[in-house]
Amino acid sequence: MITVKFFAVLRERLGLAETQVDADVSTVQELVQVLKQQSERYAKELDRYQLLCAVNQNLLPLTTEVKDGDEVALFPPVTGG
Amino acid sequence: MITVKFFAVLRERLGLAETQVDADVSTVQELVQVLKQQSERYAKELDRYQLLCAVNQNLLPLTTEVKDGDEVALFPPVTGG
Amino acid sequence: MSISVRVQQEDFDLATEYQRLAQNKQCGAVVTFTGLVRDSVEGGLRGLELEHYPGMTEKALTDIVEEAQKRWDLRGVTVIHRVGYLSLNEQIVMVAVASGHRQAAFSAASFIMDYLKTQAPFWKKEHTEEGEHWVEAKQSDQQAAEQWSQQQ
Amino acid sequence: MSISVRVQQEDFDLATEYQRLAQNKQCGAVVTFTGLVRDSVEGGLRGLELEHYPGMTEKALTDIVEEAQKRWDLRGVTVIHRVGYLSLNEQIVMVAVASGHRQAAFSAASFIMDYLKTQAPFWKKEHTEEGEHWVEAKQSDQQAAEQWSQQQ
Repeated sequence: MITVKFFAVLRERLGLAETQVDADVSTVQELVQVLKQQSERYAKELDRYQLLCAVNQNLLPLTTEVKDGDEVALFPPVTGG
Repeated sequence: MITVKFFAVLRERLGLAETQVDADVSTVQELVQVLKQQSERYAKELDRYQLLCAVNQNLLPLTTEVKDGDEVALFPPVTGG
Repeated sequence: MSISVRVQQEDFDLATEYQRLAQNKQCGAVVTFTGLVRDSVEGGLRGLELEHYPGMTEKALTDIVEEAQKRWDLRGVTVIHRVGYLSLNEQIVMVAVASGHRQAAFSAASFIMDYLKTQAPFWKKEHTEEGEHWVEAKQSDQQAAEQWSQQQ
Repeated sequence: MSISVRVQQEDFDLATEYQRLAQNKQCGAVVTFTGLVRDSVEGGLRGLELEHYPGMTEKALTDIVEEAQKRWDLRGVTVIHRVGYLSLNEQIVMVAVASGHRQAAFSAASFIMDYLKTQAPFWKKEHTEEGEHWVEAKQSDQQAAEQWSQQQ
């Protein structure tokens, strides 16, 4: 099971802050593909923005490996400061 | 008549903050030469440091022209801030 | 070296943070940066909503400060970023860096802000007279951060 | 654009100066630099005597600020330099710059300090436990100022 969190416009448009994914994926990219196949809303919203990701709270490329128990966050480019 | 001011270590070593020079000089460099010929103390102290100058309160090169009534300041490199 | 990283709803006081760093007897130079909520050219901004990723935020800021420490000889760093709803003219973010040398303090403060803008999980939503919209990331911020990695 | 340049014996208050600049509704970014009297590596420093060239000092600082204004889009600049005798840990100098953009504020504050260090008529004399001596100019300060003229 992988915990997936969404932030900012993505969270708002999906109407969802967090979900659990139980699938055999080895990278964040594959995880995103699985989500897109799950629903049209995911398919639409996950393609709309330049997607950044954090794995276990570290900002990392979408090619990063993931495993069971990881926390993955998907979000648009950050705009703080 | 040209007013000449000295600052910092130069003022202290010369024991003099200001003097008047009545000589036919066209640049600060020439003014410094005239001072050096006036006394051994000037000759020694004006050669001891890298000399900066201000003409009428503007930091300018020693080649700057001067004329009667100008205020010339001679001092070592600045160290504020 | 004293590091303080805070993510909070409450406002902060620049003077208090400056005094704390200036007390360090080894730092001859203190640089502070403060960012405020300002109306953009179009006008009509009422305030900002700042969302963040609790847990990751503090970690990301601490990582950025530690990277700055590796690059420059610093005596103290304080980073405070506010979250929640901030009205026009309120303070958003503060970075204060103390060092023995002014250039280290300037560079580190500027570096921390450039990295914060591209690496720390904060998102701004503008509340204007016409409605709400999420702020888009600026290409110029990305470029500013990339310049530091070329210098490494 | 508000410019304030002061050369004074009295101490200054960073918070007051920051607040004055932050009130400007157009400045989203405020950078401050503060320099303090610190003991050098050798130790034994009691204080500094700061000599200046009255009349020229204010003019030189104003010229530096005006040059910064030409180079960056600034909303406000405050420069305060103290003179006379300053004890260990006292504040010497403060530069505060307000702008719409952080990079302009950082660059201008850094530029003003680099030029102040090489162009403004101030001289420091260190009072140590072993006696007094005039501080020598640093080559690194000269180089820092020269980098800006190459960028022009």
